[in-house]
Amino acid sequence: MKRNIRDTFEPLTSGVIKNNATFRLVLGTCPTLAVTTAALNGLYMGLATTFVLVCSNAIISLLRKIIPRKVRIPAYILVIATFSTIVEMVMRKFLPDLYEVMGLFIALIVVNCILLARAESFSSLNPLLPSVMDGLGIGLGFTMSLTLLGLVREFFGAGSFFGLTVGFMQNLKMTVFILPAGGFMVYGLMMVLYNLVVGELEKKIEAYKNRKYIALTNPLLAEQEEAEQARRRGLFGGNK
Amino acid sequence: MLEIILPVVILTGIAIVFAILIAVCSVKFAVKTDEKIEEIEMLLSGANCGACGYAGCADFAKALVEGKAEISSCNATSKDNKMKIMGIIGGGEVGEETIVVCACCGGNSCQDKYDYQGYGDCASVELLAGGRKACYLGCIGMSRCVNLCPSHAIDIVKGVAIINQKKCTQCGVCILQCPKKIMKRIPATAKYYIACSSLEKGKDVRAVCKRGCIGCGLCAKNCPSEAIVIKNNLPVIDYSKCTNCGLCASKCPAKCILEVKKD
Amino acid sequence: MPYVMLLIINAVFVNNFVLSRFLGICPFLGVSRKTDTALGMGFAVIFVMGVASVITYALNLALVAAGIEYLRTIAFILVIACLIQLVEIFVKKFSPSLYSALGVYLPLITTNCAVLGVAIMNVTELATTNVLYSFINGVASGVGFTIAILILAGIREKMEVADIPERFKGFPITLTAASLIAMAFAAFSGLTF
Amino acid sequence: MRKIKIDKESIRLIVVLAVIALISSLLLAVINMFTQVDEAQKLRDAIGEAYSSPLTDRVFDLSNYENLEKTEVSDMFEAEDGAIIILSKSTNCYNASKGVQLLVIIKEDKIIDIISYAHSETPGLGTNALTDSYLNQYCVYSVYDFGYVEGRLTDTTPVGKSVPAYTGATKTSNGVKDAVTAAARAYIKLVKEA
Repeated sequence: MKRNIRDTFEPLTSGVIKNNATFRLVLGTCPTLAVTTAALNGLYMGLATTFVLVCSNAIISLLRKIIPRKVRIPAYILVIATFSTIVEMVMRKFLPDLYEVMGLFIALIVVNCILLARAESFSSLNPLLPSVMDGLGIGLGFTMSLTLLGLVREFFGAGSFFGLTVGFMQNLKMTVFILPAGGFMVYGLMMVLYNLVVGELEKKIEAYKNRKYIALTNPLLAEQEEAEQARRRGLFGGNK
Repeated sequence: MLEIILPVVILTGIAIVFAILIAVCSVKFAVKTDEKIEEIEMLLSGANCGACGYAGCADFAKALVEGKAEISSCNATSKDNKMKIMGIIGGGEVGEETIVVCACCGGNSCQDKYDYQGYGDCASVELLAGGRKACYLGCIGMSRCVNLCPSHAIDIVKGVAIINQKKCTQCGVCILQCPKKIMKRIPATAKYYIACSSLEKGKDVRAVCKRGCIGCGLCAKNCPSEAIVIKNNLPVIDYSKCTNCGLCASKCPAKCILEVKKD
Repeated sequence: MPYVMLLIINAVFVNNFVLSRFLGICPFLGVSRKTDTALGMGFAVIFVMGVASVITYALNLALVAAGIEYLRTIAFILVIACLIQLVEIFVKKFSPSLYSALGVYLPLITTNCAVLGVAIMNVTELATTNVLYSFINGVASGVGFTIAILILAGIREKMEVADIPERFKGFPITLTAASLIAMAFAAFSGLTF
Repeated sequence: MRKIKIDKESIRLIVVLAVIALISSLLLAVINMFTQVDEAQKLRDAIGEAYSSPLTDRVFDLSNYENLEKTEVSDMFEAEDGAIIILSKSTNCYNASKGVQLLVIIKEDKIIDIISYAHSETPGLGTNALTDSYLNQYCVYSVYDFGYVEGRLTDTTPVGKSVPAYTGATKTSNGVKDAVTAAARAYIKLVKEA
């Protein structure tokens, strides 16, 4: 079926909010908990993962017709591992100071479940451009949620904000947030918050879309709706 | 040169050894899955809605191949896919395409018998003297169908359920779950439907609900192709004769013959 | 013999793979809905970790001899992926019920950081000259993983009937439970060897 | 074993996996060739940065030097003004893949500077014990303040002189202490007694 423009870009937008890797699909939780001891680490990890994810999604979607079903996992893993090793080597040689900071994370990317999950569920079934878009969307969503988690854990755990120590937090800081136990807890609570905010938002949008559609099908209801709107506008002094 | 050949030999060697192992094992321990099942599963809609009475499309596909199920019991799959499936299992009839509509447009314009303050949705209200609505067959509007619809196609507007045909996959979960049984199937080609299912006389209906059908029979008289027949105070459209002219909807004083829009 | 005991205690309690090293969380959260699937998953992971430890130990000797250290990650993960594929074929053949229960999570073991983590840890930190030690360490880590996942599965089954606030249902409550278990396991971090 | 029928499917399966492995290993080998980081040069640059005076070409024979448990002294240089610069690595820390590697600069038996050269500790947790402010606490000690029983590293540093571990990063602090003790012992063994 012909993919119109909206379809190709849809994975990009849905990847960030609708099926955000960390909070909605609950994938890539190993690095999420291990790395988000500081917001900057979360950011670096997210960006590194996004890059490798986009490249591996692209290659896997190109090879999708060639790789037989039975050996698909080892093949995908080979592609992913090759990419992350290449990124590590190139960075070690040409960007030594960045490598000093991010070296540890690049090695962690290979074991990140997101890459294989997206390869298996999306890019092995779709053509090149949507897969790249999906990689980008999921990657950016992952970066956003990782930085968010890092921010919270760093603020409460180490009393600093993106590395700069925050004065009043110094005697309040609880290192439990940096430890694994705190990691799980913050991840759980943030997920509740996320579902609360995004869930309500989506319900409103869904209801609004249905409402707009229904006004078309049922003239009488549409009139009642307009009367309702006018009454409410009259009640609140009506904006311009 | 050696640093290039050595890693290549080692890694490719590992890959070949394991690939042979996997190939041998997958042949020796092949589980005899009938590939017809996979083929059919691909063709089915994959909505896994369960309206066909099976746990999901996979179970339904297995039942189809074993001849225990009929393809017509699945409404979510498109017509041409059904034809292909019939080609594979050779047999069974397709059953005509249908869409689902809510046969009530009362909602807030229908009075309540009592004010329900408790938990739950329509099913729990239904236990209390047949629901809070004065009209016995009126939509209670506590959004049981909204919560259970797998594709979020239903919305409660003004106290009555409205189905968004663009999103609806006709899986039939709402038909099963609605305690009042007022969700009904009409042929996909139909454009008009009677949005009321009350069998009371006009006087009683109007006393309780401003939008209900009073059984005046105007629609039956004005229908050019005599497709509408009044049975115990409620018009029934015979869709084989109906030409979708829309005259009945315009003539209806209570405006409860609504048009189906699929844009 | 005492070194082996210390090794086991260290792998199961002190540096438990899931609760203190943060490896293998995806299947830990995903498969722990029921204790029997969790047990099935645990045994699959123990088997894979044990076999992977031995094979990667031998592989590492070859890599070090050839002097190509950089290939270590990719070679290890290739071996583990193929092992998982074999496990998947066996499980599909011999216990379809377990296969349908594990379903999507079986391939996820491949990217399971725990399995690769054990393989790399055996080679770097343990650096033993004896393949038996790395095998024991692999199996002990698998047991540690299974214990953690069983505890969580037990709690999650209780939580099915508990009255949980609407927003907490599903993963959030599981994560909070995991956080409490991690706190309990943090008590072991004192006894190092 | 009954004859496995070699069907096209399994052949294709083997060929595809082998080809992908071939290409990726070829790619990695070639890229590795071009991105070979010259370790020695990197070390010299780090020393150049850390310590002003140029290095003499005196070579220390570390081959038969017997390292303490879980530590390794990999390089030793001598600067023109007599300072000795030692690169010592300790794997008694949280993540031993790269361990804790410190550049310890000793002049006239006193430790004057310690720089963290490489580590693989958890960022934000372990790295607190590798900051310059923490490492400088060691700079008040002389080489003889670090006790060790022959061949076995023990915490016998005289009371009052030991540096407290950084809370929340105890394992990394132990790594730092072992690395410094190893450097001190190497200094005594190879410079004083040689």
